[in-house]
Amino acid sequence: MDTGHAAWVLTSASLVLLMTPGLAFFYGGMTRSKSVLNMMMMSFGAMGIVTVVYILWGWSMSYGTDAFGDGKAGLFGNPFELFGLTGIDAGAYIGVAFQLTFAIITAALISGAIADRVKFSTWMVFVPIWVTLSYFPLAHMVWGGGFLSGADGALATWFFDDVVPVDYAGGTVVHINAGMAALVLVLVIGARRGFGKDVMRPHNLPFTMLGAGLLWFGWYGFNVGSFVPAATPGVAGESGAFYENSVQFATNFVGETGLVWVNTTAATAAAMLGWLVVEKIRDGKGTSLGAASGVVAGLVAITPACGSLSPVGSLALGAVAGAIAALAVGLKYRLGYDDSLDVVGVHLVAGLVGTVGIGFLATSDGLFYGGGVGQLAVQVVIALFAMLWSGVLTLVLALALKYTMGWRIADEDEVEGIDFVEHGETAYDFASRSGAPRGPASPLATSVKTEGANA
Amino acid sequence: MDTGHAAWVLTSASLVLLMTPGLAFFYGGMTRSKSVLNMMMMSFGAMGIVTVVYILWGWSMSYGTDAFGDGKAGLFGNPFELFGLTGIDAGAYIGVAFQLTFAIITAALISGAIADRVKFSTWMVFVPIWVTLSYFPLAHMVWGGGFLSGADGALATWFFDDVVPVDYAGGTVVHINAGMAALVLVLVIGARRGFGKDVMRPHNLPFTMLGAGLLWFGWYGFNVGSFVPAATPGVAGESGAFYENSVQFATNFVGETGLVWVNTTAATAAAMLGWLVVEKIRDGKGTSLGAASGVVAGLVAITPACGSLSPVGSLALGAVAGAIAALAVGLKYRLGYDDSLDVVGVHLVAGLVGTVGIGFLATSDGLFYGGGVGQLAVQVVIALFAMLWSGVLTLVLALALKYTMGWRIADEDEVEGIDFVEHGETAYDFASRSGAPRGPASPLATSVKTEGANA
Amino acid sequence: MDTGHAAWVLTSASLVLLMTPGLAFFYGGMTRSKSVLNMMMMSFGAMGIVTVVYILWGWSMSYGTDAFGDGKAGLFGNPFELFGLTGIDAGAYIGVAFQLTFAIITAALISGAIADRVKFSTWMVFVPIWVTLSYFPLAHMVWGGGFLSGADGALATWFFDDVVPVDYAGGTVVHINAGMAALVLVLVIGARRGFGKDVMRPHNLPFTMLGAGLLWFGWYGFNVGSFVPAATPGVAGESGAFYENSVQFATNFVGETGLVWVNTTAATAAAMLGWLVVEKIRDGKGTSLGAASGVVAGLVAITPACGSLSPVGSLALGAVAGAIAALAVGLKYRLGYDDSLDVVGVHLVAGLVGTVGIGFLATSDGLFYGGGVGQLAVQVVIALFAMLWSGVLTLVLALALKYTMGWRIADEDEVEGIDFVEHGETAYDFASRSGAPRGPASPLATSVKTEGANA
Amino acid sequence: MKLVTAVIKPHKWEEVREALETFGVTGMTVSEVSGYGRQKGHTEVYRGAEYDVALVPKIRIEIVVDDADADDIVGIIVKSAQTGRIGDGKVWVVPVEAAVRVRTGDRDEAAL
Amino acid sequence: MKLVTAVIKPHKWEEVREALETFGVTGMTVSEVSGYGRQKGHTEVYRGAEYDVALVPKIRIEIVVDDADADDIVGIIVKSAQTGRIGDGKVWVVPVEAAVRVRTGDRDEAAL
Amino acid sequence: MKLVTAVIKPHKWEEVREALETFGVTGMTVSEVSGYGRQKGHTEVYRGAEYDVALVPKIRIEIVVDDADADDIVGIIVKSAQTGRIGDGKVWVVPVEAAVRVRTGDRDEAAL
Ligand SMILES: Nc1ncnc2c1ncn2[C@@H]1O[C@H](COP(=O)(O)OP(=O)(O)O)[C@@H](O)[C@H]1O
Ligand SMILES: Nc1ncnc2c1ncn2[C@@H]1O[C@H](COP(=O)(O)OP(=O)(O)O)[C@@H](O)[C@H]1O
Ligand SMILES: Nc1ncnc2c1ncn2[C@@H]1O[C@H](COP(=O)(O)OP(=O)(O)O)[C@@H](O)[C@H]1O
Repeated sequence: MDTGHAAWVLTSASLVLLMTPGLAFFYGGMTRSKSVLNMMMMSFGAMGIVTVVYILWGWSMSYGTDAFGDGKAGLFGNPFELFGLTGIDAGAYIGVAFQLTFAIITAALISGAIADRVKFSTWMVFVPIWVTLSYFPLAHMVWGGGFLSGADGALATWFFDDVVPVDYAGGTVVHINAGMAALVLVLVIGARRGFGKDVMRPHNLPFTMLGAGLLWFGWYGFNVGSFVPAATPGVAGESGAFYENSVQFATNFVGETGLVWVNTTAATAAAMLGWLVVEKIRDGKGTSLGAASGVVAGLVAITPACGSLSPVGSLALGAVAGAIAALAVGLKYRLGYDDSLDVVGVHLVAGLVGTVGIGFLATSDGLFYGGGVGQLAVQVVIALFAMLWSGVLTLVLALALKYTMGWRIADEDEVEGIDFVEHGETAYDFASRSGAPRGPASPLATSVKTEGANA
Repeated sequence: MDTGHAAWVLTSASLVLLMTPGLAFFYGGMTRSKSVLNMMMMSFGAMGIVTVVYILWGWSMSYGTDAFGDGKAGLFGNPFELFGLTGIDAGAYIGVAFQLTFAIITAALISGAIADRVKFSTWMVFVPIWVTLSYFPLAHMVWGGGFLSGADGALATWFFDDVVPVDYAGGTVVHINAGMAALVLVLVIGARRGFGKDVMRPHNLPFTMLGAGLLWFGWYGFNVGSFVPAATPGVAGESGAFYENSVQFATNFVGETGLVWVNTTAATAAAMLGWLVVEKIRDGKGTSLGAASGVVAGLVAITPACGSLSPVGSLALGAVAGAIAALAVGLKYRLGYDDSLDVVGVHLVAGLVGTVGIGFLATSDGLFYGGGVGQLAVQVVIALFAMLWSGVLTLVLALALKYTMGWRIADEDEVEGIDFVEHGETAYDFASRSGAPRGPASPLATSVKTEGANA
Repeated sequence: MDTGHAAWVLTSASLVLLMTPGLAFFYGGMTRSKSVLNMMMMSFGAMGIVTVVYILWGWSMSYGTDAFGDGKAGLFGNPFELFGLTGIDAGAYIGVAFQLTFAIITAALISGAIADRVKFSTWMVFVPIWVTLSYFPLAHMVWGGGFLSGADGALATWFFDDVVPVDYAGGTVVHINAGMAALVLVLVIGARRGFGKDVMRPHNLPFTMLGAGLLWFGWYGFNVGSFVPAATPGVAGESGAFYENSVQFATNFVGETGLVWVNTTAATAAAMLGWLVVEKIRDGKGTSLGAASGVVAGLVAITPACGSLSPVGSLALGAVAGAIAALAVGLKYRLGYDDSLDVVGVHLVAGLVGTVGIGFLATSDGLFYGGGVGQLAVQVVIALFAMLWSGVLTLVLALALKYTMGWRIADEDEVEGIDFVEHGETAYDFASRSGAPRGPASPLATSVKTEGANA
Repeated sequence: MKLVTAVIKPHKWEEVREALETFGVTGMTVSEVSGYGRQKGHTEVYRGAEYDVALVPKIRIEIVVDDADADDIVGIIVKSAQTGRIGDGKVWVVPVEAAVRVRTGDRDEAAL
Repeated sequence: MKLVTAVIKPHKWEEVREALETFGVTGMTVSEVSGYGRQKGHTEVYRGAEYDVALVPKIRIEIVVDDADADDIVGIIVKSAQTGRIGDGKVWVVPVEAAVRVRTGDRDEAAL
Repeated sequence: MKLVTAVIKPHKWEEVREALETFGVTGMTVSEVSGYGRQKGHTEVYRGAEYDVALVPKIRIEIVVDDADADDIVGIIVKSAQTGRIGDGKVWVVPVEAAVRVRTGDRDEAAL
């Protein structure tokens, strides 16, 4: 692997890792102040537990040889082959680094849909099983030369043997997957107490803006870091193969990464504006929550498409994704399901827009660029398959947990606030009020006991 | 382009992109709590709209061939030549990525001067026109081989044909430009209701510290990312030309980027201390707002100079810039103009200190290093020209908008708070007060209606 | 130096620089709202003053030739040799960049132990002297080919001439050093007024989570950036030597950095879970403060070990470090010393776990991997020596300052709040309360005077 | 006139407001307060240190009313704020000698 | 003595304070409260969901005064707090049986 | 019954609470308020602009008590809240005509 490329992958892995704390703020700012810590803990918890399982069997299931069959175009890799990363090529560690961050954030994305009401313990059991059942297999199918890749025998080849499905950085594996899982969990777990009646407005919108900013920043690692030297299928560095730092490689690297960076930015900017325009027309005002949401919708939509579009095409895709997502988030009130922080409305919807949009806007063979319907059809097929896979497995798992550990905290605890009930904490203590600067320790809490510490 | 260099430019572009959300927090923390969202939206809005125009005609105006004349040392490039980035060399995308982030933050910098009182719609119209009239031309003149570059026929050559004006990363193009525009807008738009009478103190200083931290971090991309292989004039990668990864290139790259990184840090640290010392002497206490402001003043001052000074010279430049800016921000009360968050006092003043300081401190030909007055004179000339250009064009645009859309929101709306009036939101809802942890949804907001969603 | 490697070092230096603002939030969120600005200023102040002294004599003392003796395996470098970085090889600047960020954060780490009660002026005097007496020498001894390195004549060689002490990224130099200094300061300075009686709970836990997230992100620069081409001892790029971008170098670079990245993540995740499990068992609930603390404990523990362990070994080390630190932080109440934000419990304890843990878990010669006790013994020896060095010098300095400038602010000022007393500021002004959105400027502060500005 | 002051549980605020509106109360002044009483606050744990929170959040309502309405209004509040669990709060009545509407200067009954 | 309680618009606080100071009121206790009355709160929109904010922020001032001064003080507050627009607030007066200055233990008039 | 209202320094809250508890006061309502009086607020400086903060934070305690206990309770508060320095605060007593416990509907003495 070229050292310049390696430096960028190391940077990218770190950027994607930062996205999950960023998500914790994007989501945390939208909850009520009594739930913000729990919301953030769902993200941090995912960082902890997914890392462990990814190292143990996640990499193996994603990029190991197929568990069954002739080892080609399968559903998932053999979890035991590279268990604990033992015996992998040293050159592959950098691929593990990059890929495990994707698994973390995909799981964390789901949490926004079930804010304020879920037992932390159940979440911490759900996450490792879910990534094992739904994420690792889809990663294998799409990026590990599996069933949704371009390998022969793969789904796409059943229809058009010459069309390769495109998912540059995770429209199906990450966003459709997480969005679908979110939808299923909402239906299984049910709405927050008081949903549609009580006011549940964001308690700290600057935090949501901060989260949006960190997500945007980290997303460059997500998309641009997904560059794969044409020479190898699969993920960058996976094979640890080495590329001569030839003029040729450098030119490909510079050209493709530059384009992906610009496209990612173009779609994000356009989606932000798209969302704000819809709000301006519908509600009379463009909101900061709308801008932050539009940013994320744009990033989601461009994720699968960032390598296939032109900058102007990316502007178009983003604008459409932002506008559609802005309309989609309203639906939950009509349909009466409590996708608390709009994971479905943003990630599933924009993920579909992006994945399918490639069929229209791909400069190589998109419908609008004189390509046939082949690419479009293939994109629709993999999107549907991803929804099906994620939906079914999440449903099974969600029901299993519902009837064993149970998902919901008690109603009165939900009113009291999940932060205290599940974590024994309160997010804020602004000792004395605004404008009264000589803040004493808040007089409203008393008598510290430290037996706890001695236990 | 060398892949190591490319990896750093990709990182740098992402870092500079992060600076604008960082700025949103630096500024947002300084506003009153009823204005923080609007302040942040001015930054996020710039990220949206500038990205779109930059892709459409910004790059073409900045780095295309001159619109008029013999195509040498002109005022701006032909906006239609590379409209929509069509037909640019693939190797140039990475340059587009890096440069568009500069255009975004330059526009966003202005917003701090007119906090709390401007119609969001007017701002969103001002920004794209302003970058077109003032930013793209100055970028072309300084970095695009235009009128303020070292090209023959350029302004500098009228005086000293052997002296090349120096603006490593944007002292003139970014800071003097934004600072001057801020000054003009303040004069045209007028002061906040209650300026100089009501208390308008920062509502969230930790946010301002966060912003300063993110700006400092991102600024490494801004300055160190501006490295240009000696071989080519213009911006890194602009031409997409490829550099052999020779010992020679590597040595230049490592040596120059290392020095620029150290100089940037040296000036920033010294400016922070310089500002704190002034406060300690004048007010008896060094403040956190002063530290954050000093950080930015130092970063601004070193921006044009980071490639020309020694680390010790950078310490000197920073200390001076921090101290002068600390004194400058007080002037607005004397002069009675409401540069709300001191954009003029920090960016224009420190931008001048840095641009002119090169004439004294440049190790190659600075006055203090035995160089003649040539460099000094040239630096003064380009600084003045940049002020003139920005001042005049901003004035025309500001007045045009004043008499068409209008800039100000209604006085009573300013009292009520621009966040609600312009965006229909409130930044915070700390449900129940500090120290009373069992926060219910705030009892002070009631009855959610969702027709809105169904519209 | 290879350009890919250089790009990564530039990124890493910037990441580590960001860690200190991250620390400001990690600590700032844990203080009471009347102390948050002072806490952050202790970090920002360190960024300012340490940068200045590092450029003047820090680099020279760390990587210059030994001040005394035969220039081998000494205690510290000659401060005047490279004073002001004059006459250093251009290729060395990038090493200065990376290393100075380590000096900054080490000093800043200490501040958490003495929160809420220390004169800012005394802190600003303590920091530059402390880094000069304790940090630069230890950096020289461990990384500068000094007394704790593998050089002949070094301490380790007195016992086992074939065993090289291991401290990949700063277990001894940074964490044991800072943790020990914190312990000494706490004993010299004494507890906060009301310690163990008044409630001193975190005022803004989301800030602490933000800090943990930024620290985790920045730590990739800290650990992975510490990669040193086998060819040279000492810090990457220090010598400015150039490495052919050979297949060999690239393979080493990709393999080692990839492993270090994965190990860092593995230990951090496991430590977070380890801490949460201890809390769950002891207190019945896993807290967000615990998760954030576990993250830091894991990062600290893996710092010296990240290059020597396997990913699975890193999971083990992290889990142990997290659990032990979780138990250690309770001790202060038993022992009755006010290590306010648990710098000792986290950095000293986890730093020891990591440094000594290498002796057990190093895949090359750890006890559990069939190696002898040699490595273990050497690790214990360097850890003890670092504690001794830091402890003694910090004690002398702390006492000197106690009887000259004095450390403590007045008791009543401590009650009133150090932010106002030392900085003349208040962190927050949430104008009107939650749920009452039409926030006017807080009515509780009045009549702005601006003479100050005219002074 | 009388000043009726009620201290209730925060999540009952909505019901109380509606009940009072129905009865015809057109105005009141509300604040967030902390209550100390039989209902105990909870315990939090930070890095192993336990903190007892002695107070619980309450909503405080002040209404200036005609003498005639005082009893009814007290009754309505008690009814609508009741959960039957400890901590439901208190209502008390204090005599008012004068009341003025700032906007108009109207006094007493006319001020309400 | 009397307890004068006033609920006013936040941005009038400064004027009221100055007017009272001029009159010679040396002390008062102030708090931020929420008002419910003819003046309606506004509506916010979050992702298309509209929320009515029923209450509006007010400042509550409490002053214990000599019987003699009560009427003047009420008058001063009404005058200085008036904007003529809905929501200007109320002032009411309650009898006080005793007052003590904590620092000295001085009682009643001497306590003010 | 009487309503005893006390405005004290925040850091004395703990002592006052304990003293009242010892005496047998089982309930009270507490709020964070701002005080204006002889004790002056401090001055802050932001980028060279000085701001006088006119008010200082105080804790406001309300206790409805039996007529009999009123004086003792006032005395206890004064004693436990006293520092002797300016700004210690005030205590005042107002007559209460009725009190009800929301949970049970118990009236007057029984409500406390
Ligand atoms: N004597 C009192 N004076 C003023 N407020 C009181 C008094 N006693 C109780 N309260 C308020 O009433 C609330 C409920 O009282 P509590 O004793 O907890 O339950 P209950 O009223 O159901 O017995 C307390 O939180 C406090 O705010
Ligand atoms: N009956 C009442 N008791 C106590 N406070 C009241 C009462 N009526 C109104 N208020 C207070 O006075 C404020 C202004 O009253 P409102 O009816 O809105 O306007 P106006 O007094 O101008 O008619 C309200 O926000 C509320 O805080
Ligand atoms: N006339 C008053 N009515 C109501 N509260 C008052 C009055 N005078 C003072 N206070 C309250 O008492 C507090 C202390 O009063 P102050 O004059 O500062 O000190 P002292 O009571 O020791 O003379 C003030 O901050 C204010 O909250």
